[in-house]
Amino acid sequence: MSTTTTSPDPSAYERGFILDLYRRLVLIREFEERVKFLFLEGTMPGTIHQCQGQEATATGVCAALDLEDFIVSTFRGHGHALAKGLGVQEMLDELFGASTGCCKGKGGSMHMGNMEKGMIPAIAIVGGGIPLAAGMALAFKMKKTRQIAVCFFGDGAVAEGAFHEGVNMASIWNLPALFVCENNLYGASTHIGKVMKNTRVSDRAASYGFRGETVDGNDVLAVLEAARKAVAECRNGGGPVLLELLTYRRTGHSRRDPCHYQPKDEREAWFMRDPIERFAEVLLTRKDIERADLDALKSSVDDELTVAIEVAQQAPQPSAADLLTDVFA
Amino acid sequence: MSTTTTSPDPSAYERGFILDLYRRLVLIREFEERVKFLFLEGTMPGTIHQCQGQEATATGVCAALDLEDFIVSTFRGHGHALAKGLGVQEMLDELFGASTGCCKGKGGSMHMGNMEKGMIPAIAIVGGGIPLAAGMALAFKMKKTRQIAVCFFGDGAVAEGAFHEGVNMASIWNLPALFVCENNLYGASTHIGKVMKNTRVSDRAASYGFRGETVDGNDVLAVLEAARKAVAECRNGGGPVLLELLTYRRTGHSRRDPCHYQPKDEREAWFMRDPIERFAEVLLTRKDIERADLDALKSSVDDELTVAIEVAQQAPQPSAADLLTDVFA
Amino acid sequence: MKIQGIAEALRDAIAEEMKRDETVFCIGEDIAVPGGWGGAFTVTLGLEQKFPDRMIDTPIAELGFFGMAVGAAMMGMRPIADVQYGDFLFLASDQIINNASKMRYMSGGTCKVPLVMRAPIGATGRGSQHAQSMERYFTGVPGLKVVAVSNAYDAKGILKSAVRDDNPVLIFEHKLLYGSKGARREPGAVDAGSEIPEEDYVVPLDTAKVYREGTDVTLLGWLLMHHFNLLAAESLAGEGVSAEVIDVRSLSPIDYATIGASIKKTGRVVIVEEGPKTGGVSAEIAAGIMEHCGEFLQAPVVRVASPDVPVPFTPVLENAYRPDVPRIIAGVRSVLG
Amino acid sequence: MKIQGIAEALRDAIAEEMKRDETVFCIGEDIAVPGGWGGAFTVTLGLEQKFPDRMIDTPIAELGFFGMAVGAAMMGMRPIADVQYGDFLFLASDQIINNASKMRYMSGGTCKVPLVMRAPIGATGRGSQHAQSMERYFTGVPGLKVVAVSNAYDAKGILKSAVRDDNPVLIFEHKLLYGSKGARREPGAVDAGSEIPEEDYVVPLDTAKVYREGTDVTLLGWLLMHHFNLLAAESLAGEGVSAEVIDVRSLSPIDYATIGASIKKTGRVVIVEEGPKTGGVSAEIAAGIMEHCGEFLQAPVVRVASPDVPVPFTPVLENAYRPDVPRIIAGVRSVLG
Ligand SMILES: Cc1ncc(C[n+]2csc(CCOP(=O)(O)OP(=O)(O)O)c2C)c(N)n1
Ligand SMILES: Cc1ncc(C[n+]2csc(CCOP(=O)(O)OP(=O)(O)O)c2C)c(N)n1
Ligand SMILES: [Mg+2]
Ligand SMILES: [Mg+2]
Repeated sequence: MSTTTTSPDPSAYERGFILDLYRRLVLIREFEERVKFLFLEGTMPGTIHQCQGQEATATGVCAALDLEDFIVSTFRGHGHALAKGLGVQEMLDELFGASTGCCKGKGGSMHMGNMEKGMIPAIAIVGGGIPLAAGMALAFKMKKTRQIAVCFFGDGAVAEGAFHEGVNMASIWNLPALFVCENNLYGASTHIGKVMKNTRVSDRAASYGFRGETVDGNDVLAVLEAARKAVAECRNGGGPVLLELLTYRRTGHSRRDPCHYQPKDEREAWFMRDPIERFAEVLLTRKDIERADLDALKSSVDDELTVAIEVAQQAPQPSAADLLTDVFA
Repeated sequence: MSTTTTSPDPSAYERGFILDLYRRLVLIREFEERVKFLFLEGTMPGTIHQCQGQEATATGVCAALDLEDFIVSTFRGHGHALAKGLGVQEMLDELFGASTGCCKGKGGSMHMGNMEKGMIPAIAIVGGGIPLAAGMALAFKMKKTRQIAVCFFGDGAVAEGAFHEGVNMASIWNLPALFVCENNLYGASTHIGKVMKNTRVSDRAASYGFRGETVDGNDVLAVLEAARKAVAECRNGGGPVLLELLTYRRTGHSRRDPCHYQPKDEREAWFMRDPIERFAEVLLTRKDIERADLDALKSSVDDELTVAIEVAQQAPQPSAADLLTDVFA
Repeated sequence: MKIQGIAEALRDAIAEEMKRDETVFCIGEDIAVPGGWGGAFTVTLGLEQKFPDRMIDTPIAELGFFGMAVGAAMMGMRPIADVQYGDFLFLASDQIINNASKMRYMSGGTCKVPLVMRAPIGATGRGSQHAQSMERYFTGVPGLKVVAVSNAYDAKGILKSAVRDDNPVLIFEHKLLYGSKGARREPGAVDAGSEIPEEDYVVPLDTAKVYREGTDVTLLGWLLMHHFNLLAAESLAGEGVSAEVIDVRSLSPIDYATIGASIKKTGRVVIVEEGPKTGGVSAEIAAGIMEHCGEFLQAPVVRVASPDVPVPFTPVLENAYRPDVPRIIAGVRSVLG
Repeated sequence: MKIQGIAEALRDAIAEEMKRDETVFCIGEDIAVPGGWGGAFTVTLGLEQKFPDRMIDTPIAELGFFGMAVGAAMMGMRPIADVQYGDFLFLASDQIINNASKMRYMSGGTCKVPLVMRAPIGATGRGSQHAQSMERYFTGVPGLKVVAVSNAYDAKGILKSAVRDDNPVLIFEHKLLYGSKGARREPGAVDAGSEIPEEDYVVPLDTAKVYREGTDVTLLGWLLMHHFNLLAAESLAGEGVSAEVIDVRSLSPIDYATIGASIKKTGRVVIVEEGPKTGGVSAEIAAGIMEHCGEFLQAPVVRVASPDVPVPFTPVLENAYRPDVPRIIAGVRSVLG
């Protein structure tokens, strides 16, 4: 197990690319903030699990993937979906239960996906996506495509048998699977220290015989580079790889959770490490990027979301007949 | 992870005790041989999973336990039962489906147990006994008894989610649980090398934060000493412990399996390491033990089995009414 | 007497049983975290302060901690294992069905498994994997008792009976009936509060209960559907149809004595179930009715249930999925012919 | 034409489908080990020589490899996942029910899961954990097709249909019907061999089949019980009772057209099931009959099943557990009144 410590040099990237990364971080943050508002306001149905504070994990990993690669997400999947290229509109429509949503309103917040964009419906069973991803990677290997399967899951999922069984088989068959553990220190309200003795999740990989690495999950460039390296290994038959991305959830576990179980000092320490603010500072060290550029991106995101929300609120709901469709192929 | 290499000095043990260990090894071997004959002959019903070649694991571990301690066994449980103190008669009666059997004929070969003797009904679901043992240990800890729970399982069980979930909880709560992996190189017909990259099972313990050790499972004294050490740790709040006992199955996985998947040279190498013959040689290095003593033990075992089988074959079968009893307490 | 919701009543029941018997303990995910929620639906909120050593927060490992609860029960403890959503019982079903429920039989009656399991079910805007009705998968499992609590009084009395029972008992609760308040309130929740006696009481694990007497038709249901049946009966009364409403409550075993007595009176039955019709608990009840009191039936038993589809997310479809008062009334009309 | 047993017929069916379609592969425990057994019941014996890259031996990890089969199916492969004993399906049930069966619906019809699963069931002298009938746990699961193969002809044709179907299909097989030979022969085995055509053929996944025509009573069963029904019908004929015998075969969905046509003729039904009566598939069939053709019933449907107990080991009790010809005949007498 190794840890990426030094952050990559921002000047090494093409301006458009790096600004696009920034916009994606902001898009995820603002998307989540709008959704939270709509939810608390009561106009958006269902329940939500959000990823404010974790935007760099999804963004950094998915920036290392091709469209043909597939990701498997969780109940906390909005950021993964946006990072993999799902549209703001199809997602908001889904959240409002509209028939124009990416899952026709049948999936909802916990099951976002779009097969065309390389994301199967997210799995809300903790750990349940890990064997799926291993199986997807098995299919890619058998079909000799160069695709890889990426599975996002949390620190809490590591205790599930599905993790153990899934990563072991990915390892013994050298499958092109990238396992991404977003370690935000908590499984729901339970601190990681209560549920495992060695809380360095990436250490687990070695016991199954493959490579694990722990990365600062709030440094989008560090995540990107670690992901690029892991993706290359997977494509060349060197998979699987386990990436542990250290991050923190700035918002409730779900719905109206006030997070009283997160110690104040811990929260504050992590708020100082906000992935977006940190990346903004990094970007501003470049001659060719001004604060104004970032502000412009922010407002373009705001405008995009404002329009999309208005459209989504008017989007058509399924008709009762749709209840019985899409059960069998 | 450490490995016990040097075998303990046989002269360090009391003669009666060490001869009793030998008799137990022989009892298990001969019990299994008789059962195999009865089964092939067609007079014994059901299916059987036997442990010829693995007698030292059950014998060595159980010799380190108290009557109050509990073991959890598997489909391959005859040796564990005999080692923990179940009687030859109650076991043979059970195998013949008699109402006088340890489970009244309702359990059979795969579910032998006797609560008075510290053995719950064996679990035939691979890995299924591991969470049970962890829970039994949790009960002992909560009740502040000094008992420990010992779980026998095979190398094949290590891939099951139940192993992962069970040992992790035993570890985070420091439970008095001794996990004994009888590594006989095969899960049914599948070689361990096909199902895990690092085949040193005891290494797994470290990733959960507790101690693991690999021991020569065909050296009964080495097993005994490793078990005594582990048991002491568990009783003193230093649990759990994972013992990997390296051994080999001299007989089929079940029923009439001819073991064609076991390479000839591998079989022969292990046959040279037969736990009973090796222990006999060790014993004969003592001044106070003669070949004749061992022969006497062997024939006393033979006589005991001969009588018990005759009794078992005449033992009463349950009546149809018994079908409906023992469902609820 | 005090009025309580199901969550509160369960909380008190657990606390009282833990106080009464030192071998009772709770095990589950997020059930006892300071600053947490007391489980997914607040049932165990604050109990960790009263019983710091007997409220055990687990990793997310349902197979493992249900198996541990079985093992602890076999060694003389009385665990109450809590799953956050019934849908996750599949992960633990090997331990529940292959181990807990068969253990006594396999042992020839020499061991027992005094285990209580609690699981919330019901479609509540969360999508397919946090919504299904799980009763069907456990009704009739030999060696397992299955109950469903529709109101606070039963919840408290049944939980106490379950804790004192020497066998595995699986209790189903409904997310819309907890009476969770404030931030935890569920949209579409129905009031299932009851007057709770001050003194200790139990409710048996094997009886159905008549909540409304009637003569024309018997309405059978449990959990949320029982409440809808009461509403349907009320409006049917307006049309001059007298419906008897029974909370089946005990799903395994099923109380055919109480159900039969009602059918003897009415001759007609509608069974209402949340969850796909095919293979539901209603199927067993319908078949059992034919066997136990088929001679009293004046019309074939009618089942009103959800269609054979997974639970959809969007509210318009979820509401169409869940049987409601109009569909229950339509079922009654059809059985009245 | 050649005569084959179920194990051989399944083996040929798998080999032919793997030859026809490169995306078909097998995954399971001990299915392809040289010198091994071709799975617990020899079905895949030797296939690893024909298809070295598409016969995948797994670790003992049912949740994991069933989940992998689901994931592979979603990416365009057509896995055939094999569990050694049906009892172990509980370990994989989360992947089967929460993932495989719901995936298409959750996705709004945008993905598919062409997955075949095979599971042997039946009480065969192995004790409680290698014996139970698992059909009841999967019948009616939305998004899942469930079939049971009672003879070699159906086994081959149904497996082929399952492989070519774009949905998850769970096939139940019976340990006493495989026709396994020599060392693998099962005590108490029943001959389920058939004449197998040389040419490719399929059997639909949604139809029951009449195997014996009759006019007085309809006997419904599947797997081993169907064979017992045929024996019972034979001896009933001796008593002048004409029994129609139907292999239900398709358990989800159930073919009420075929069943209804028979009941219209006979007016009386006995459903025979191996496994506990309460909550069995027979319950659904009985309830469904009332709904689909209740008007033709001249007597309440009779269920002949096992008692509500786990499967005992000892042969005397196991034989008492399993419905047999005398009990089937008794059931017929009772329905004839
Ligand atoms: C099998 C299962 N058990 C429990 C839950 C309830 N649950 C939903 S999210 C969650 C915590 C997950 O923690 P983690 O994996 O760290 O992901 P995070 O919430 O931190 O993103 C729990 C317990 C579930 N969805 N699935
Ligand atoms: C959950 C489960 N899967 C599969 C089986 C079938 N099975 C019985 S024994 C066995 C092999 C077990 O290997 P191992 O754990 O090494 O024990 P050993 O047979 O070597 O003693 C298998 C696959 C089972 N009993 N339970
Ligand atoms: Mg987390
Ligand atoms: Mg082994």
